[in-house]
Amino acid sequence: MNFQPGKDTLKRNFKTVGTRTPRPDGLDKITGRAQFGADMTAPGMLWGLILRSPHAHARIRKIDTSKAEAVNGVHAVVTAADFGPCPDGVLDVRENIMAREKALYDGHAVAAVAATSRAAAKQALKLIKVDYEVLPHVTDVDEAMKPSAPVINNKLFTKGLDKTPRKPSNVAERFEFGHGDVEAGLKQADLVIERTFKTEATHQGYIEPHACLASMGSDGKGDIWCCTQGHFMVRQVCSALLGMDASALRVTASEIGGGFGGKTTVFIEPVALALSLKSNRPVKVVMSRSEVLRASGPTSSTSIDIKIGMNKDGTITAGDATLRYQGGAFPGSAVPYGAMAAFACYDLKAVRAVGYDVIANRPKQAAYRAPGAPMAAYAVESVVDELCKELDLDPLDVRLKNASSDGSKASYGPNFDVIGLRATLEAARAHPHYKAKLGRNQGRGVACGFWFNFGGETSVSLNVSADGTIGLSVGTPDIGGSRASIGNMAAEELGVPHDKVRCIIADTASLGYNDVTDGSRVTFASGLAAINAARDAIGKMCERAAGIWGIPVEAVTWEDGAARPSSPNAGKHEPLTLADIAAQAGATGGPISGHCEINAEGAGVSFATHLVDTEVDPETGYVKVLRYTVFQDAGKAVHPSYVEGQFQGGAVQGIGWALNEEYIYGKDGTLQNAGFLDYRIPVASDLPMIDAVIVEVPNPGHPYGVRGVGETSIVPPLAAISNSVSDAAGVRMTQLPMSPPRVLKALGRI
Amino acid sequence: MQYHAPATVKDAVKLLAGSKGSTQILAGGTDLLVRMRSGFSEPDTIIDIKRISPMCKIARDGKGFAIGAAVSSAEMSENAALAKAWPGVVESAALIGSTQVQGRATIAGNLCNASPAADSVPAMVAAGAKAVIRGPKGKRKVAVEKICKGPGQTILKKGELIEAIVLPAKPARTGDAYLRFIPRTEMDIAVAGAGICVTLDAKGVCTAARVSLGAIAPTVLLVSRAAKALIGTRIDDEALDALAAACSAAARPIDDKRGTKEFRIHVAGVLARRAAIIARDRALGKS
Amino acid sequence: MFQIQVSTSINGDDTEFSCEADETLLDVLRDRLGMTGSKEGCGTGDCGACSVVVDGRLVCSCLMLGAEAQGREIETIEGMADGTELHPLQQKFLDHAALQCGVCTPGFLVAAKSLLERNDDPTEEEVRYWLAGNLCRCTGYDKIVRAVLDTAKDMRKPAKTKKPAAKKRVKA
Amino acid sequence: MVKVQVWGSLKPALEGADEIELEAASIREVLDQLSDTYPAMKQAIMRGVSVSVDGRMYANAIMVPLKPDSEVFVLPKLVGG
Repeated sequence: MNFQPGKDTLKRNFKTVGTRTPRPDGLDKITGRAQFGADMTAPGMLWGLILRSPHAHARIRKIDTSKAEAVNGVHAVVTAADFGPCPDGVLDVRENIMAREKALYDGHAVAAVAATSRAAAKQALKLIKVDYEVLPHVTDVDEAMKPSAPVINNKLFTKGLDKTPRKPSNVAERFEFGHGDVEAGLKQADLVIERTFKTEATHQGYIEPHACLASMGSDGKGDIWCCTQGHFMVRQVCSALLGMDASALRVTASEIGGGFGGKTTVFIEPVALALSLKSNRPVKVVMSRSEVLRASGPTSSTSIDIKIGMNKDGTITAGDATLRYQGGAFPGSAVPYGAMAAFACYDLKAVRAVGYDVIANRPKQAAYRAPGAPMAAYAVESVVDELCKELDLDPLDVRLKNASSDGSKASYGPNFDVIGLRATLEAARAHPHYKAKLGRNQGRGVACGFWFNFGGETSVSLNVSADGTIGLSVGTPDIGGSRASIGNMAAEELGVPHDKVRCIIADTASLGYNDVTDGSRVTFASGLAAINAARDAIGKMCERAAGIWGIPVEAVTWEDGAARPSSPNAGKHEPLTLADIAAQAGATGGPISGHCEINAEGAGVSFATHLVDTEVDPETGYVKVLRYTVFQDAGKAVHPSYVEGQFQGGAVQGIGWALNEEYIYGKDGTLQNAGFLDYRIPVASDLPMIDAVIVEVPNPGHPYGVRGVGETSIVPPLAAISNSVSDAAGVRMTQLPMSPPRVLKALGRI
Repeated sequence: MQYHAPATVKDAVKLLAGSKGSTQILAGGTDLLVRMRSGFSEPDTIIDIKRISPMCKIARDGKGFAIGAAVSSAEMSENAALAKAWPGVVESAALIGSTQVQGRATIAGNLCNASPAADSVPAMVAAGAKAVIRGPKGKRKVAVEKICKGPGQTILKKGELIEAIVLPAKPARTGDAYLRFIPRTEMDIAVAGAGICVTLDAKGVCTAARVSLGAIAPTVLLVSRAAKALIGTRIDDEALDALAAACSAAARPIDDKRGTKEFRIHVAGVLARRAAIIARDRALGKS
Repeated sequence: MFQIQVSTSINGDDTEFSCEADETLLDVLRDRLGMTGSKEGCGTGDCGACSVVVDGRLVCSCLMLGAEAQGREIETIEGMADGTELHPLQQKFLDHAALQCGVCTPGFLVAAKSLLERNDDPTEEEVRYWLAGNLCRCTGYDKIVRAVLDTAKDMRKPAKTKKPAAKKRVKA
Repeated sequence: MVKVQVWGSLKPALEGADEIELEAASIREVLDQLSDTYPAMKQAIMRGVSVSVDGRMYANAIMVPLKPDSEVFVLPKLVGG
């Protein structure tokens, strides 16, 4: 019964899908009843606190915890010594959650305590004596790549080169993508522009700090309650780190106060579990905002060279990019995705993108909404914009001329399926925003963006209750309203009103494995699985109806929420509604439920075009965002309000990245702005309304045509705003954030 | 830690003078609680002055105003007479933090916190405000610009607290204004700030001026050279250029996470110029 | 350490608690009284997720000591709905999809209610500036601002049945 | 024959070939043959790869059936936010 991409036809007429229904978790969230990570308590609970390195790079000679252990109320102290051998796949996680031989960045955890009160835990932290040997550090990506840079990991030899080097360095790996003869392509061009760009690291900035409550019994069974984008991932990683059976650990995902990729890994959960194991008491650990910024995962900071050739008619002849991403103290920056996404919007004969994954004394980067892509798009779209300006060409026309389209070869290799880039460009060109007049010191910017979108491992269970209502259990934490959209897809398929379906996030013991909520996959993959589960249940209900009527199941169809004879030949039978069948479920064969366990495939890539107007104050360098319009392909907007919400939220995160957000490190390698005061995310008064235009080019890989929408929206804004500011200021901006001092400097005023 | 909430200024002074270890006055608490949380400040005693009723009031002081040390910036904004007389001071207080912070934050606390970037301080200095200090030896009035010695340091002696900020009666044809620069529209600490107060004669010529700059030196500065650029002029473009130049020349800022030295120097002049126009127009009754 | 005994009123209920001198009102609400609707996003007054109203004044409960609550009247998100009847703002937040993750939502609702009690006809700019101390990372604020403006419009409709300004009973 | 390409930095692992052709009925068969024939590919595949088949991406699926003329592209393992 599962949907077969390419074989089954796509549904285009909907009753519930496409409507703006109230969300199932709404009431709890507007009344304060919703329980987030830090809101859970347990009897006998202890408070856990983590001691963090004040140094960017230091050898840990010795940790003396004896005085901390002696504090009244302290029940456990753990260090790296409490985390034993573990599988290779989680080695870096183990090093990151608790420093072993070296502290690798300011904020790196070195010890943790659990005590009966926060005050006692705080007192104990102060009494832990760590003997550090401070080492030279490096935080800038270009500096880290220099041969003279301090080597952070002497076992790191650059991969991806023709020959593995003999000397260790901070360059973990080289990646290359592309096709065609780039040099020849550049030679053909009427104009070639080459520029270097830099972007600073930004943080996902979710408002809810990481929080968890772990409880481990002496029988080896444990429970974790935490805010995460993937509780199955938490189970896997924590059980591996503590040498437990995976099924002995049950993880329940709390309501999650934002993630944006930052909660796709673990930081405090294994520590809380280790503290609980040692103290034999439940332990709650909640990060402070400063800990979130210093020690969870921000993005990479980057340094990027772009060279693009264009003919006078706007044809791009070749594109070449070298991307250097610093991903913190461990390998694994998002540079391959940046390199793959850099030119994805263009159908090019010759293209090359080379990426370097670089380590530095900063927190290990984590995914942030389309990881790696915004910075690459920023650099490429800036040069395309400059070429358009130099050749006096319209930036939307040029993009339409070169746009990737159905079947064209993507810059990262494969050929595209059905895609919606052109549709977004055409929508932008037809929109009144594009023709609106600009005033003095004002400018307009255009940019496009792309993200892959994922499917992945997904498990859904749909239970038909005796009263004809539906319990729908999914395993992908809801970070933006996905319970509403998934529930609505199940309701659509079953033909019942949306409010008869209650969608919940089940714990790891109650449902099969699910990949994390990432890659814009949830509405696509959990939605697909929910549709399949509904079809599974429908099949069973049709069997029951066939039994009741005494006809073959092939002669029964499901329509409008009821089983019906498929043709007059099947006999005259009154339709049996879902509620009718559910009421008789016990007597006709037992409970009815539908399941789907899949590795969801067929996620459709997503493109967007953003238009933005800004005004630059030439005396202060202050940039005001005047007007912003997002055009993005959603395939099919299941819940338009939350699709718009994703567009708007991504655009505004991009505005923050472009204008004011940055990790500022001092000369000593410590983070200078570890708080919301100086890590400046946009506030309400900084912004205009964000117009969201939903474009729908159905994804052939989903029964309703759904594409993921969460991530693409953050890809174009960096470039769109930079192009707009460059237009307003009359000077090309090449560094993010475009903070007022940088703008003023670019204007030559200081 | 001990918490006291005395009912009279006398009791507060007594507690303050008699306390052992470190003691902090709690007015709005919007700085103190942040410092306590980060571990920067670990007081042994906290004296909450919000139960002292005279300190929670804005009183007319002759033709001027006495703003109790526990009066929040929101209460200042809601006082029509004060807002009419000293709009620059009231607006500067209304720039401190968020609506939530303004519901608690006080200008006396802003002053005692002794940050060079305190928003209300340049405005108070420009307006010629004085701090009423109470201590074991009685009362003294000190000009606001003399209170801070350096970042985090004031001239207050053991046992002393600020009871109120006194704003003088506003002379005729006088206007004040305060502008600051922040990278966002709200919620930031000033990268640079300028408070200006000017008095004009009947012909619109400036007869008196006070110019104060924030966040460009270890303490808020009163820049007499910048004031001189305005006095005797109609605060025209030429005078404004001279004012901006004098302000930039007086600035001796540092590079930090909030802005560069060169940026602060430049923007101090820009802000002074813009604030002077508002102050002039207010003095002329234009706004 | 001696704990301080505090008598206060929370959402109209007389409430007594004891706390340490350095405990914030937010810690007391969440950890001692089990009222976890107010959230800690920063602990430094920069995000507004802990917004409550004290004697009619909107404040961050992370920037106020629990001890300071003595004799005050405190309103939190838990008291915003009247039984099962939602405050109009709560309903509009649902209608406009003005929340995604929802962790900032209690703070926004408390802050927006405080605005509408002072100004029943705010401009978009006034809404944005009043709410500048409430950070939201999911929505880009668009739908939140629309929900507040739409609530104000609806609340003005019934023949000026304007709510009285919040009660002020400062007991100093 | 199924056409197989790999991302740029893995090209040396194919020992100079821009594109190779294989008889394979599933992604698993492609990956197995690549691992067996090219030692450098084996390492990359062990670390995790994503595979595109006729323009559709598969992050962690090996049982996907291939058509005789399918185009397969091997890419680094993808993560999202």
